[in-house]
Amino acid sequence: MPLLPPLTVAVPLACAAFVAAFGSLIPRRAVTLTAIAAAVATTALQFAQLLQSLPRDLNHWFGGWTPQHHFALGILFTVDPIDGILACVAGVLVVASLTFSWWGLREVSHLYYALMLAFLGGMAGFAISADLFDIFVFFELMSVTGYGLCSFRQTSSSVMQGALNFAIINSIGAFFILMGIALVYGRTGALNLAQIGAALRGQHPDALVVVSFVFILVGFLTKAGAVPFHFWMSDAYAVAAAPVGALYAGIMSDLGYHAIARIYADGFAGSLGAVEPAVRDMLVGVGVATVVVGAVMCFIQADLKRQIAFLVICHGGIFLCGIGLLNPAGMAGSTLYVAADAMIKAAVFLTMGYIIVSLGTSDEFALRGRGRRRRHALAGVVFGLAGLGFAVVPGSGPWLSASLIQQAAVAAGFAWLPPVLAAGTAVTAAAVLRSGARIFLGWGADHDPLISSAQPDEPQEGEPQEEEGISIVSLAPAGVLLVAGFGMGFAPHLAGWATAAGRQFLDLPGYIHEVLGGQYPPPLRPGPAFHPGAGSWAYGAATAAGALALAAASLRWSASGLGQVVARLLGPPLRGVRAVHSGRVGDMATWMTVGAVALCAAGAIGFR
Amino acid sequence: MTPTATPMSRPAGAPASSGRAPARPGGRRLRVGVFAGAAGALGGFLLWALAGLPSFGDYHGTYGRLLNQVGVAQRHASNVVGAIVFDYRGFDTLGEEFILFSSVMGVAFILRGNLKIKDQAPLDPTTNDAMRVVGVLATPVVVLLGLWLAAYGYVTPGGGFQGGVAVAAAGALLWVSTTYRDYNRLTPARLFDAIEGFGAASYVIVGLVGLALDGAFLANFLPLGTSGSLASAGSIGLLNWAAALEVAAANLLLYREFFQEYIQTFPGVEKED
Amino acid sequence: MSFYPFVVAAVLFVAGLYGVVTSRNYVHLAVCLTVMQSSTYIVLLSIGYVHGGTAPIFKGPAKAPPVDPVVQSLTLTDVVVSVVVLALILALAIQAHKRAGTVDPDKMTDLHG
Amino acid sequence: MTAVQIVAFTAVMVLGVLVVLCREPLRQSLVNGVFGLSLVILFMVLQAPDVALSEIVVGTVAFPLVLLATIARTREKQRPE
Repeated sequence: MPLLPPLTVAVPLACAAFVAAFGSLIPRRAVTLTAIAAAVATTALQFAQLLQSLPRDLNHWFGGWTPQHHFALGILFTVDPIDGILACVAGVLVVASLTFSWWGLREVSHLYYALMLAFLGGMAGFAISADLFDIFVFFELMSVTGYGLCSFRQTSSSVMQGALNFAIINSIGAFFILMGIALVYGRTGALNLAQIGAALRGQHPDALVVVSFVFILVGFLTKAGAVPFHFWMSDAYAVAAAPVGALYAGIMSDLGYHAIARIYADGFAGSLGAVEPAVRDMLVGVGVATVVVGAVMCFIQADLKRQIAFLVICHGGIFLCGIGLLNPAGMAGSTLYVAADAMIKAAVFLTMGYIIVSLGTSDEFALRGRGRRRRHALAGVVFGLAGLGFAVVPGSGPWLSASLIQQAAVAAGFAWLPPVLAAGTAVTAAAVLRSGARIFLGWGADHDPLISSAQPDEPQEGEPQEEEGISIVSLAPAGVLLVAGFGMGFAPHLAGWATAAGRQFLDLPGYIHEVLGGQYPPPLRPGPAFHPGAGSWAYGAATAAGALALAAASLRWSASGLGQVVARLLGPPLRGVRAVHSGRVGDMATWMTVGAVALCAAGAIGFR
Repeated sequence: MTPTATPMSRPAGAPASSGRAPARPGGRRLRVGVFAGAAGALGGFLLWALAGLPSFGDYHGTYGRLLNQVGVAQRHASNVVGAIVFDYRGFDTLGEEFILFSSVMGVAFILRGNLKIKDQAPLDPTTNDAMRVVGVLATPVVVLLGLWLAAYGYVTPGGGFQGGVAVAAAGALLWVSTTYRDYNRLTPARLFDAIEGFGAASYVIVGLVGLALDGAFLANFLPLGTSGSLASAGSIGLLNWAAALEVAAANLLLYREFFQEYIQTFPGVEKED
Repeated sequence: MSFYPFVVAAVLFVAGLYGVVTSRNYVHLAVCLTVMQSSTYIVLLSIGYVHGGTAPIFKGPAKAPPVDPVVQSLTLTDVVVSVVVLALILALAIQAHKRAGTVDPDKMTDLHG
Repeated sequence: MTAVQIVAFTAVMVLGVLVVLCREPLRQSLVNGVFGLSLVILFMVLQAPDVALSEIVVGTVAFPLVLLATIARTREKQRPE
């Protein structure tokens, strides 16, 4: 049996226990180094595991309980290249965040490091678990560490409000998942995904199958921040400290989408595979709604962290569309997009941490022109390049993966989808480019009627405020992440591998044979290297041009007469969208209920 | 504390300074109305799905039936639930231990302040000597009860979790019945941090030993013994005690944090901010 | 009548959610979450129950069919999760009270839009 | 279903709804204690002694301690400032 999968969880968790036990007795620097070393070791194990999983899946049965009489008695970890990539991303981001913390969080308790390592362990297990209840356990581990990490440096009531909303809404999501698991267990008498898939195979999707799938979907969509389950997210991200926010934005949310893909492909597809077009419509529908709401809300935020929070929501919608297309290219594109985008999102979040510590606020208007000093030039470069990366500029990692999704959409008969996704991408990128230009170049006005400003007297929550400032070296992790995110665009073979892996990921009968019968498919061979065609170049160029044009227009229009007209036209609907995001937990829970009912109804009509 | 001013001075409930979100007077009623409609539909869908389950009492799921058949023979643990918790699905329990562990870290992270309560003199609300005597005498009984619950987890109902919480309860009982002033001395946070970390880590280490010796994480590596006795069930015993240790320390630390908050409501105690 | 346990679970699920939506106090809200969670215990254990069954503890000769042990192990984890969630939300509520002077979710309006 | 089971399920349903409807935290924590007890009885009736034990220790120790401390702490009036 492969040894690496359990180690990628055991190492960070054991180190978290060690840090918690002895962290108060040893110097803080030593604690930080221990944590970084543990995260680096975990990441190395994850890369080794990814390489090992390329030819064929790694299956580790805990306790040695391999299936008896074709029945799974124990818990299974399955690593295929798709999961492997996501696990690696989690590891890399934790290393980057902890490295940033060396400079950025000098006064933090050792508990922070214990929680970060437990968070890593949670994400590592969540990405590769193949047992429905075990996925829930790691979901909870990830969430519980997240609630704790969200709320340190409690300087104001809004931090507590954001953390409370996060904890409450995610807990409700967890109960939905649990109810779905109970329903499925009652029907199939199994918890292993392949076993569930085998038991559901050929069953007509009845009320139980549909509702249990939707309940599980609701829980993971809540974690992932899909509309209308996303309301908690901007609050939690707005109050999280930069290194923690980098992890939330970079990978935690997107792991929720991955869990949906896995639970559908390895389990529910047994029954719902018969109505695949309806499932596709549902997932893509939620994805498109998420892209639209996320893009609009992103553009009208002046607070950098809230901007990125809605950017994460919008891009999450794109990933959901890629997964929801249910074909290999969509799966591959979505996974690579998550990886490349994660690097860039985390880079931006860490750079924001640097800006906030240096300049004391994260409000775009308050910061106007204050980044023009020479020592902030590097931060400006990172910010600008990240904006171009978000705009899928040709040659970048996001561009390659967006091209795959574009191809997948056309193949699935969703030719209208790529323009929608491109528009969402362009709007979010424009927001980042606009605020970057305002902060580091001093362009544009210091107010804009369309864009909501953070309260001027509000101090920066959740951020360390160190009087001696912060070393420029702290930007190094962000720079490395940015290079990695862009570099993924120069590996066309990666796309070929990922597409082949995506095909295997979606092959339920093959997976059932492999898990319950021990018969592995022939070793995975990479598909042909993916060379983006003229369409992809046009897609990337158009999106990037659109983003730059929109950013420029946004910086200019508040001064012009045309801007007044635009503001008057768009003002009322935007105020409406904004008012819906009331930040009240009762409203959020109501939206969740409405969303769950809508999905149940859609499933009841579409899947039967 | 950060050098910047915090907005605590804002009166409770006052709208945010920019006034961007004026309180909608009808907002709450609208919310409840929308929720009532949606919740009715949600309950309907849920009942519709639940109707697809085998009717109450007629369940024959494979997983549970199989484990009931083979559990005792394979694991020599007469309590099959114990065998599932610590072996067949022992990895879930590892996750569960770390959920508890992380929540204690999280609560401490949120609440742990710099205030030294022991330097102050909170008044003890328990002034009745008889009550104190009863409390002190009951403590060892509760500890024994907890240890007994933990020890026989794989033979009879109970186990590391239940026993651990009971042992922690004894600690809380001791604080309440003696004196709040001494709680710091009775449960030094550092010692209990170490015990908690040790318990959590030893669960992982038992798993790693299984990986090293038998090639599977959490694989059994001890002789199985006779089922129904304490010397049975192999490594389940070790995992059980690791869990008990972790749970007891974690709960004590949890109570300790909340006690500290409670003490601040006493007269004569300076509050931390 | 054999559907009754599931009705109880559905009622508690929706009732807990109702409590969360209408709550005026984070402490009350946290307890409502545990009520909502207890509906999952009830579904799990009701699924695994067998008419006339005994607990899955095998000492001496078996008399009656045992009930499903797996759901019991899942419920055990579930119970631990409920403690953890309650403790974390209450800790956050205490801090919220210190910072904002209120524990009413509808009165904390710093974050919106 | 036996009569005992019906009574146990009904008690859990009624008490659970009461917990939600009880808006005053201190009174709610008392009702919640009774609700926990009804769950313990239900678990015994459903032949789940392990879960019942878990619910006993949680319902009699962990929940009340944490809840009462929080209620005491959040009841205080707002600090004058």
